[in-house]
Amino acid sequence: MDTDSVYTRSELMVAAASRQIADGEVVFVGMRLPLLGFLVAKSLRAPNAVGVYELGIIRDTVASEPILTMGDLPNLYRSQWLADTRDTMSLLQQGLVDVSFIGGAQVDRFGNLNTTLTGSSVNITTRLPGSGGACDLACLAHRHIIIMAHERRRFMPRVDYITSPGYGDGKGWRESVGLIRGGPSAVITTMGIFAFDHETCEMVLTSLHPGVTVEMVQEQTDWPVRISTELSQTPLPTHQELSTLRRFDPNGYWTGK
Amino acid sequence: MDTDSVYTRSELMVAAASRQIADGEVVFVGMRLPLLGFLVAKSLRAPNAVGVYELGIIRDTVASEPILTMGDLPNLYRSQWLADTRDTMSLLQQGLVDVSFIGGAQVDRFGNLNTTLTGSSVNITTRLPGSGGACDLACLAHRHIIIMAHERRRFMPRVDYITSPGYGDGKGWRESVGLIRGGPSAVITTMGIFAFDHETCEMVLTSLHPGVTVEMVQEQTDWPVRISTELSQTPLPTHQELSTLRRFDPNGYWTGK
Amino acid sequence: MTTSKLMDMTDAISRWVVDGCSVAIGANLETAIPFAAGHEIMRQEKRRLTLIGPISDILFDQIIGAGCVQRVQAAWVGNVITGVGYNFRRAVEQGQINVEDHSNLTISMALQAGAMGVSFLPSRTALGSDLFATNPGLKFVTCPFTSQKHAAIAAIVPDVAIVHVQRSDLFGNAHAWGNMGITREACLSSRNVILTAEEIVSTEMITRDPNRILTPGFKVSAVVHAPWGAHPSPMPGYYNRDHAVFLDYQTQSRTPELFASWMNQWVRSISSIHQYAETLGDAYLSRLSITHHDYSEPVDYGY
Amino acid sequence: MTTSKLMDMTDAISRWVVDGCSVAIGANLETAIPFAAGHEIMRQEKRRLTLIGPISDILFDQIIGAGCVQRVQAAWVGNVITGVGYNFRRAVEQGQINVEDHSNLTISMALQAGAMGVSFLPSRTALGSDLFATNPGLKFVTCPFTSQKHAAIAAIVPDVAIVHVQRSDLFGNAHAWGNMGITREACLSSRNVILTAEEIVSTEMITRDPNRILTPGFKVSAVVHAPWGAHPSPMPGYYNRDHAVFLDYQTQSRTPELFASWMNQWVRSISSIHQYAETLGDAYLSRLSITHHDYSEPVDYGY
Repeated sequence: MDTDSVYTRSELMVAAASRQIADGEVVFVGMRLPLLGFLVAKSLRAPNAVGVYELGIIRDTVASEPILTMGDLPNLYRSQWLADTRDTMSLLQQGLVDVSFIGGAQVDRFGNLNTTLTGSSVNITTRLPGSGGACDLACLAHRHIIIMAHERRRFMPRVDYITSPGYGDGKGWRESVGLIRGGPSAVITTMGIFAFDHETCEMVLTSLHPGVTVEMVQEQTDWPVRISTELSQTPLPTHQELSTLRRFDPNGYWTGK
Repeated sequence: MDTDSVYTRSELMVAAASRQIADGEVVFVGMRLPLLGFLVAKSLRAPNAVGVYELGIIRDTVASEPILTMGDLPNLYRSQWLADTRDTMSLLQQGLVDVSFIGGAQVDRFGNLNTTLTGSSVNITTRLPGSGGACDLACLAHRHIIIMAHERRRFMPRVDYITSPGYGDGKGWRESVGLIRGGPSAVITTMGIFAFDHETCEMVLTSLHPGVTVEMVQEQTDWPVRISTELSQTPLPTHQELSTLRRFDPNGYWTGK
Repeated sequence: MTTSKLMDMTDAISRWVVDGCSVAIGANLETAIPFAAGHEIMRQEKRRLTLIGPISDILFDQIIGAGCVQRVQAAWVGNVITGVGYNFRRAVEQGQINVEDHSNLTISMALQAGAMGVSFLPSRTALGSDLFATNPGLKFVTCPFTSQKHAAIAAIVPDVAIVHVQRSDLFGNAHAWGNMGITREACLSSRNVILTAEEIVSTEMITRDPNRILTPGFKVSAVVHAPWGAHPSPMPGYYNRDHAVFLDYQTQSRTPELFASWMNQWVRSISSIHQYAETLGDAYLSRLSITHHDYSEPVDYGY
Repeated sequence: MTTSKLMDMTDAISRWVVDGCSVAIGANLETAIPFAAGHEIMRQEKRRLTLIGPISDILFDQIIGAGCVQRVQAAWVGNVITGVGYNFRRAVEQGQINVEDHSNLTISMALQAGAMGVSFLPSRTALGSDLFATNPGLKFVTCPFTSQKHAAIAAIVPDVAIVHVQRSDLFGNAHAWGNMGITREACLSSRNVILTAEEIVSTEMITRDPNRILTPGFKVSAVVHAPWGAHPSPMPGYYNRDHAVFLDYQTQSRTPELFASWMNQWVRSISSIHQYAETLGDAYLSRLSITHHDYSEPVDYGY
């Protein structure tokens, strides 16, 4: 594969995220990096993917101009449906969304995500923005992909608050709380990519980004990291992926560092 | 009051119905005679009344041309909102509709209405069209007005099937089944007008149409009719009411007989 | 772009309306009733269908009269101008069809529940009524916050919704306007959607006004070009109601024999909506046309 | 016809937003955020408000920073471009405001329940999450048909919804287009609605397209003419997002002192949206204007 010698970590993550989208899938597109990941996927290998945005937008084409966020007018222009948030959420709840992407401030080894608060709900240390649609995406999409900065204070044994449910405390938990489908299928971090063990529902390191070692990952993860027997290296972003991505983020606002 | 010497019974009923609407009220307008009653009221004495139609139409003006039914295009033209049935039903359920009008095949002394079937639900004698929105209007409007042909087989002690709840079996029944407001406030028949006793929730004859006697009403009513101590005669339709009504029903389709 | 979903009515009905399936049709209550699609269902002699609708137009009565129906989940079946639906009445009284009685609000909520992907929705309607006696999809639920009793309405997920729209592209991106009835929830709840359309237009014309789009194109399984496809019901933007047809139908459906004769003339002897319109003739149809036009003000979706 | 509801922003906010009331605002998530109305709330130093919204724009952060807020019922409070909302964070961490955490789906359902006049709605979201710990408006309910566990979301009925629209007549009949967020349910559930509008137009222009009308005019209490009233958020049909304002706000809100300075300059020193637009200047604003126009195809509502 052709690659550019120079790329940023964010660009690598966006490229990796874009590869999680199969052609023809309905994708619930979140803010920031996932927005770019969808645009890259749609442009390069999933031309029939449909993007659903919680603002009440459905698109089967990419935005006509670079956008910083999903509410920028080029993302409304010639869309396939401008509707209510509840229309998009209904598609999600009904099970018509294949995959979604969410980020977080804290994640644990079962893929539970916290974007609400650190400390506890009665003694808050740091208040974060909250769920937005993330809780809904984690509960209701057929699968969701987590995109995170990989730091020890974020990768903790148990999150302080479950904003977006992963596999709770392990196998069978989702069913037991009433969730009827879904769960995280991958975690794309600044250091590597994780999948989830089908038996234990634990995060398993499957891929390391270039220059990253297992020891470095363990150093930044506050539980004993499980390593896949088929650990590989994350493919570099291709030249085509980088040029596409840079077309959508021309000033490197999201991926410039 | 000026009156035309010649008018039909239906015209009298429509005129009577139109007088039940106060200015500024939100009216859920049903099919047939109520449609005309609303148009007459709106034209003559309730210019600020708003009409809500279950098709998903809200109008604060009268239809631009005569219509046979609420779905005819002049009733959509320049309306105040074209929306979903559930939007109109939501206004109703929320308590924003002051008054509605419904008809029926059978009514009993507590104002329960049947438009579904005669016989019983397991042994049907005659199948009728069903509720449409009538059940909703009877449950959820602040008050509703019943318009009926007055015949003994229709005015029975107990209806075979409650399509549209009145006062059930008397005072307190609506609350006991979970209804949070409403109930019939009047019954306009081909013979007279009834109100409901606040204590017993029974139908009380308050007005006789010209040429009708109490005996004639009792003859066509299959329970002992209660008579108001202030029994009056239904005012004749005024010239203005008749000419307005005939403008909306120029061929007398609804009111010609 | 996906591949075209345009097909003729015969193919669309043949493929997506199978014996025993449930069909939401006539969801606009009085306007835009998909008569052409319904008549094709009758021609293809579908059997054991479940019909789902709110106040349903005489199309329900016709499909029932043709013997296609086993079950009705609806708020009202009859003739919106004259009242009684004679085929419906006969079929129920003779025990040929089962009816689950809804109100306009409960049928709307049943489809809305399906559209939202929940198994029920609560409502304050129907309490105290006998709809609970004839509709197993109605029960009670207590609000966990107020302890108030609500009606619980079970979700309905039709196998197919059939909707007549003003204009669609080849992929099921369509503009619909006028009163919407329960059409949006019918489209969103159903497993498949057949759109019949007055006009087939470019995707560009549709996506220049995405707020007017009926439902996401990816929900649509078939697009059929069917000008006059809602006749005799009114089609906003295209034609007025043909009142005479509704008035005449009262007589034409009064007995099974009269209805058979009507069906022979207007369904069996006709092969398509195009032949139907030819049979009526331009002179006849032109009397139904919009003569007092009134156009919306454009809006700008630019950037 | 009813009497005109047109008034200036000062009167509208003074009359309909009273201390201690609950306000749904910014219901479109990222577009058409009623900044002009929010800044007037700050100028009038309203106190003890409850703010209700989905993903909320920096307007929530600003109103919180001005000390107007006691409680937030929302899915997300921050800066949609840069993330953190510093005033929000400080106010929560210092115990000045209470937050009832919602997701976009639960806040939509809470307002939808209010709009529908039921005391709760069921959903399959949030199960297993800790939203139940910080939101007393979330409980559980069992479906009487399937016995499945659902989240029960309590109805929210705001005292007032404030919505910025493209065009309104004098009576609150308004056209809105673009992504709708949770605006429709906010309007229908709220006891009063304040519309701020880019343009005041004739009733005739509005009623020539009744499908585009936001909410029944009789629900609207006040209409305010507020061109540029959603700046710096994008307004479909009128102007693009002013990204620089969102980027700069990250710094301008980082400390209470910096925020006080920002508020002095952009809220306290300004008397109205008209002065605000003058201050920004035509040359500045013209860079945000729509340059690539794209107009909808008209539709016919005639007969």
